[in-house]
Amino acid sequence: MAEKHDHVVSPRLYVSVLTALMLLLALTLVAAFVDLDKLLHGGYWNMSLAIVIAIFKAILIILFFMHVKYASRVTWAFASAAFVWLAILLTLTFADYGTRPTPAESPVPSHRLTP
Amino acid sequence: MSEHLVTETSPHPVEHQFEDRYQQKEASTLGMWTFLATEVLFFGALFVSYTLYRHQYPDAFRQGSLELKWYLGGINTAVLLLSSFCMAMAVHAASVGSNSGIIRYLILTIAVAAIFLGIKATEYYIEYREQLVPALNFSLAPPPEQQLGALTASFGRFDRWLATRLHAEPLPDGPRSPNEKLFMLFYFVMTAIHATHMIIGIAIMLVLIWMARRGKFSREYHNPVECFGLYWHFVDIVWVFLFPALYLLRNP
Amino acid sequence: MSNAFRIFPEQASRNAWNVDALFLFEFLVSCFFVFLIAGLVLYFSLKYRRRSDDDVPAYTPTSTLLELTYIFIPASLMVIMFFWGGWIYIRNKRPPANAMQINVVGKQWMWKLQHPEGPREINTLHVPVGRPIKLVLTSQDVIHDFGIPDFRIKQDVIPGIYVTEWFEATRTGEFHLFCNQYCGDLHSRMIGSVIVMQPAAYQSWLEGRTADEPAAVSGSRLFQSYGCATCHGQRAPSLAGLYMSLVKLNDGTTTIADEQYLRESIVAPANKLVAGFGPIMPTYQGQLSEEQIFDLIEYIKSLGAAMDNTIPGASAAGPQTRPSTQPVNGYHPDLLLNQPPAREPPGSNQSPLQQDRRP
Amino acid sequence: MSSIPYIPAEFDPPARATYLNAGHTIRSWLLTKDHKRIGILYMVTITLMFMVAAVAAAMIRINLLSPAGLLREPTIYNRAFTLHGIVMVWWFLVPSIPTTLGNFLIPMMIGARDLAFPRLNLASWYLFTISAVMILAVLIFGGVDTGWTFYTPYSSLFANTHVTLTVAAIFVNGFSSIFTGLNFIVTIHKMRAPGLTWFRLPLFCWAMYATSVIFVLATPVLAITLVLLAVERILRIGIFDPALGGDPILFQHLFWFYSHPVVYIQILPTFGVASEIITNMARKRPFGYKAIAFSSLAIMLIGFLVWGHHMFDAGISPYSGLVFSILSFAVAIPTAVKIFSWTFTLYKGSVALETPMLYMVGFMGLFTIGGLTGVMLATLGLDVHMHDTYFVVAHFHYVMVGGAVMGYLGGVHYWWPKITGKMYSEFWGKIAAGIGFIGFNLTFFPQYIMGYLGMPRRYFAYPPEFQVYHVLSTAGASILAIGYFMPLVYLLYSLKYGRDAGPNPWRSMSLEWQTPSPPPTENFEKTPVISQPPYAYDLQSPMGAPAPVVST
Ligand code: HEA
Ligand code: HEA
Ligand code: HEC
Ligand code: CUA
Ligand SMILES: [Cu+2]
Repeated sequence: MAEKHDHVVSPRLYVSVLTALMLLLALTLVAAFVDLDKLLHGGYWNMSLAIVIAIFKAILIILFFMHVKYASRVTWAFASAAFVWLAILLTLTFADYGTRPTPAESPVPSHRLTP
Repeated sequence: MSEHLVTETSPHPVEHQFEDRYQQKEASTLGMWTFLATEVLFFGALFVSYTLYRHQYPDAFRQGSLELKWYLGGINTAVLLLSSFCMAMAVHAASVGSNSGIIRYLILTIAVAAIFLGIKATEYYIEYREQLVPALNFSLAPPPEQQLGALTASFGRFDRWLATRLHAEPLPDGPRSPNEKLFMLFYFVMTAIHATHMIIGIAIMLVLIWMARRGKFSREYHNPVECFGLYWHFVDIVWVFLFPALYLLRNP
Repeated sequence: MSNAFRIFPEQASRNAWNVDALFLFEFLVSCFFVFLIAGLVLYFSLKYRRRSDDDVPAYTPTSTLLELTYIFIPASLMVIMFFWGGWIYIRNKRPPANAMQINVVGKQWMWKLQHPEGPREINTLHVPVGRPIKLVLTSQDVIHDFGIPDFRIKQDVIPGIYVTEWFEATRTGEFHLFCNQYCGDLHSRMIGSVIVMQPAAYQSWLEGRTADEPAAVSGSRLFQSYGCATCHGQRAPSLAGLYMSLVKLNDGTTTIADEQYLRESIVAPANKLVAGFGPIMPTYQGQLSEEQIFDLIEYIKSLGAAMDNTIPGASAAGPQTRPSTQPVNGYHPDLLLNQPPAREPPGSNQSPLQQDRRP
Repeated sequence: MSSIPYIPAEFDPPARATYLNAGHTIRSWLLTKDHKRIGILYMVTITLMFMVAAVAAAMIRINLLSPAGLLREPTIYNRAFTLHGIVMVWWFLVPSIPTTLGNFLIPMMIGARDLAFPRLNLASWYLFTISAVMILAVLIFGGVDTGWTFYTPYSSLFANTHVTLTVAAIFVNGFSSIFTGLNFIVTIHKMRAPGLTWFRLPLFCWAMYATSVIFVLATPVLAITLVLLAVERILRIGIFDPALGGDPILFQHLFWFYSHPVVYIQILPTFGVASEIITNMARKRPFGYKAIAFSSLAIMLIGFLVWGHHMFDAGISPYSGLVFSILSFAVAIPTAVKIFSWTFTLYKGSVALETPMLYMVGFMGLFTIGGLTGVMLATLGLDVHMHDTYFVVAHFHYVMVGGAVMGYLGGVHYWWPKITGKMYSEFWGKIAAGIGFIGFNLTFFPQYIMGYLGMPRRYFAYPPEFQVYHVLSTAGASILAIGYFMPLVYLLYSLKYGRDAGPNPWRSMSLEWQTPSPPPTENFEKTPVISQPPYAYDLQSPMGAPAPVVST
């Protein structure tokens, strides 16, 4: 089970990761000042893009700075488990808020509710 | 009982419950990851609440976001990414067994982290002057410019200048919306908890530096540096999400 | 409500029978499994009891078939329970259209109930038998819970939100009304009774309560005294025909002007601005009690309610769609044009109750 | 002849070094890093905390003898049940099995010398003790009256009791839990003896593993929720306060995201104990080892998806109500697998009805009742009627007291000889188990009836027609109190006067018994090497060797 060697990552890789992170940061800033929602005629484009970039940054940090790329399966499992659980919390909470009959749709007479 | 860390003379200090240093190392790494998993949910619950309210009060949250100095947040993101890099280098130094490298890079990390905290403190100060701190002085009417003090006022002017240069939406005049308070509350709670993590991190780094100076670490034994590195990178990741969530809500 | 010893509650509403039937079903299922497991455990431990300290039983292989059996049988029973229970639950969430509405405000530690015809009661609720009653509930302070065990209904009452609950009593008498959510020192004193009467008796009870003016009338007085009238009709949208109409909002969405929306418009007007208007309406948060807000809402309702035909989008949408995301095509033309609307004669000559009951 | 391990007591060398005689000073206990001693420290602490909460239970029961309430004021009653719930949950039942038996047994069951992080383990106990002192301070300053659920906005803006300090205590307590869970996870992953594959792990370790995952992943959410609550309370601004745009139901979501999984923290360890005791007392391999092992994980996982069943009446969307309901039903399936597996483990076994086994028989029956009523509560239409009535109170006491506490007591009896080296009196043990069983049912069964009749929870006074049931319940509690008091006496008595138990009085196959009782500080003289599946009572071992599981 125990891998009997230590993995050493070269500093060159760290420099390139840092560069990539900085570029992504720049991209985040640029994206924030372009109204994508207007450009693409839809909601949430800006927000989604910002989140996606943040996820990319996080993945870079996790894989290289935190050495998960070279780590055992157990580490992979633990690193992802936390996010899976966060997704549970998020999904089921919003499953409630997202399907609430509008602030109070409840007072609407029921003949309006049943098609 | 040979419970304690074996003294410096011993090249491979292994605590008595472990069979060998690999087991020890894997255990501490896994322990750190488990701890980070709890941290993910710790911050995660905050993000969930934040997202909910942001969804409920999009306008107020956007206005609140416009009150923040996004460029300071941006600089801070860069600073923090840099500190993460320094930390990675410190771990690298540890893995090649260089105590002096550990010390050098940890000091660098601390310095960069201090810059981050300094900028953060400046931001807090500006927000205080702008009467944005809930429970302390949040007011629906932004204070007039002459009451702001030189620093805050010049940041305000810079803001407007930048907004025109970038053709970005400036902070609207007129009263703040009541739910902006909720935004500011989240902003302060989240950034303060994040900053607390950094301060704890700096304290631990000081201990690590002290240990490195006593030559505790070697190519074979440097778990503490490595595990701390994980923690520090995690704190960085949190900020990577905080920054766009709090500072960049520019579009409806 | 009788103080006699019972082991099973009275069935005093339509819903009670539904709930009890399901309860009985699950009770029998539970009995079966409890006796099965207890029986097997006792039987095995006596039959195979250890006779000598050196006994070593032989290995018995695991039977996958048996395992599947005790997965499959409970699972299928629970599927039945799920659909049955879900049906009752959803049914409980949907008051019939012809229900009589009563507004309820919970506060530490009393219930204030308001009949549309006027009578206001504290901790006692008079209702006619055989008629669906819809309660619109809110709380002035903390979370309470309005529960009537003999009707098998219960609903948390949440500050800042209107929730509903409905029942149809099938039997006259007096029944317990409990606050079921812990709400502070006198939580256990936040109790009362529901008095179910024959319709005729109810009518005469109503008539004996002339001292209370109808909510809409109090509301109209508040409308004057709080200065609503100074804006509404001139600088602000007219409120006639607003109730249950689709309102177009500043941010481009639409919403149904239900009770919740009206309440929000009064206590937090800035949250949802009517299209074409600025945030000039002051908030009345903290200045009006929840009952006064109910009065104002009853008044606004008495100014006429929009009916189905004005909301083409809504009826087709089905229950799951949030109206605010629906295409905008049914809102009040008056509001869109931002002009004083051509009023239909205000409902002052009609009783608000009749308004409410319009098919 | 006999294939099962058996070492007569007299073979035990008398002047052996054990973890107990490794030091007699107070310091040697308070600074110990030995998982066994820390387990004992915990046992003492949680027993004291149980007594605090039990006195509160006695106050509750005495008050409810009369419809008007016998305590002077409702405020006293409200503080009593709040304290009872809070202390029972966070200072007794959540830590009960994990920190005592778990601490003691996990390293021994996996053939390790200690947990992975002994210092962290000690730190957990200190955090726990500090938090216990904090909650006792709350009690001394005048208590707290929010109910153990802290629903906002009552707890944040209305209650004028010591909510903030309580919340701080739970926060500290939470970190103690997190560290314990972390320690167990790492230990089970990394410290297993050679040959001890995952499927040779004792089922207790599987259960503790699942429990630890909950500790680690659920507790932080509670921690941050309580921080937000404290912020709201101290600063008087609303994260959950509707008057300021906040949402009180969000609090409930976050709270139950932790607090539903926490009920499985309470019951999973008992499931683990049951798997050990039942296999040993029947001298059989479990009926479906893998099914039991994986059902622990399944319960843990599904347990995270069902929290909304506490909120069916709270104003959540009916559609998410449906989702939470079906998920709650789903959790009953792995539980059913466990119950039936234990039942069929007894089939053609050699069943000894010793005290631990009596507790397990009681546990299986009572937990099944509690679980099935839980399923009733998970049924949407029924919960609307039964929510926040004594039906719920009865449900959770059946699973927590009839299930988890019985499991804890059974486990303590079963491993008592290992922990102390002494045998308690079987005679008194059986009597106490019987009294406890009778008292328990008399206390809580009437609560089901009055719950369905509509008797609300957390009522200081109540309409007189419920009095009969309350009187029965109080009578039952008095009997139950005896059932709890007796073990305290005869177990302590056995410390001094009990006969030596010998290393393996139950003639178990599992690893922790293959070393002297009480064990030496290092647990095993040599790191054992495992070459057999667990619970292989039926496997013939050469000459009935003392430790067939271990080959070196
Ligand atoms: C140890 C603690 C524990 C455990 C294990 C459980 C187990 C379960 N609980 Fe319980 N519960 C609590 C502790 C616990 N609960 C507490 C403390 C509260 C109150 C909180 C408060 O408000 O203060 C509560 C409240 C509670 C509620 C909310 C009630 C309300 O407030 O309105 C609900 C609703 O769904 C519920 C459901 C369940 C279910 C479905 C299970 C299931 O896991 C049970 C599964 C087990 C079985 C089903 C038995 C074995 C199976 C068989 C024999 C097979 C046959 C089965 C069928 C055919 C169904 N519980
Ligand atoms: C681990 C969990 C645990 C345990 C072990 C217990 C154990 C007991 N509980 Fe507890 N209980 C809870 C967890 C637990 N409870 C929780 C979470 C709540 C919800 C709180 C809330 O609503 O916020 C609750 C609430 C609760 C209520 C409901 C209060 C209300 O809603 O108004 C009642 C009422 O009977 C009760 C009774 C008991 C009894 C009789 C015992 C018995 O098992 C205890 C046995 C001990 C004794 C009886 C005391 C010791 C004996 C003496 C001091 C001698 C004298 C005794 C008498 C004369 C009676 N509990
Ligand atoms: C200062 C002027 C002013 C006063 C006083 C005022 N309002 Fe308004 N009100 C407005 C304006 C402007 C709007 C439209 C913008 C908005 O939605 O806030 C409005 C909107 C509303 C709406 C939503 C109307 C719609 O068409 O959706 C309701 C309901 C309402 N007001 C009720 C009241 C009540 C009740 C009072 C008194 C207690 C009151 N208002 C007092 C200016 C006022
Ligand atoms: Cu109101 Cu309890
Ligand atoms: Cu639950």
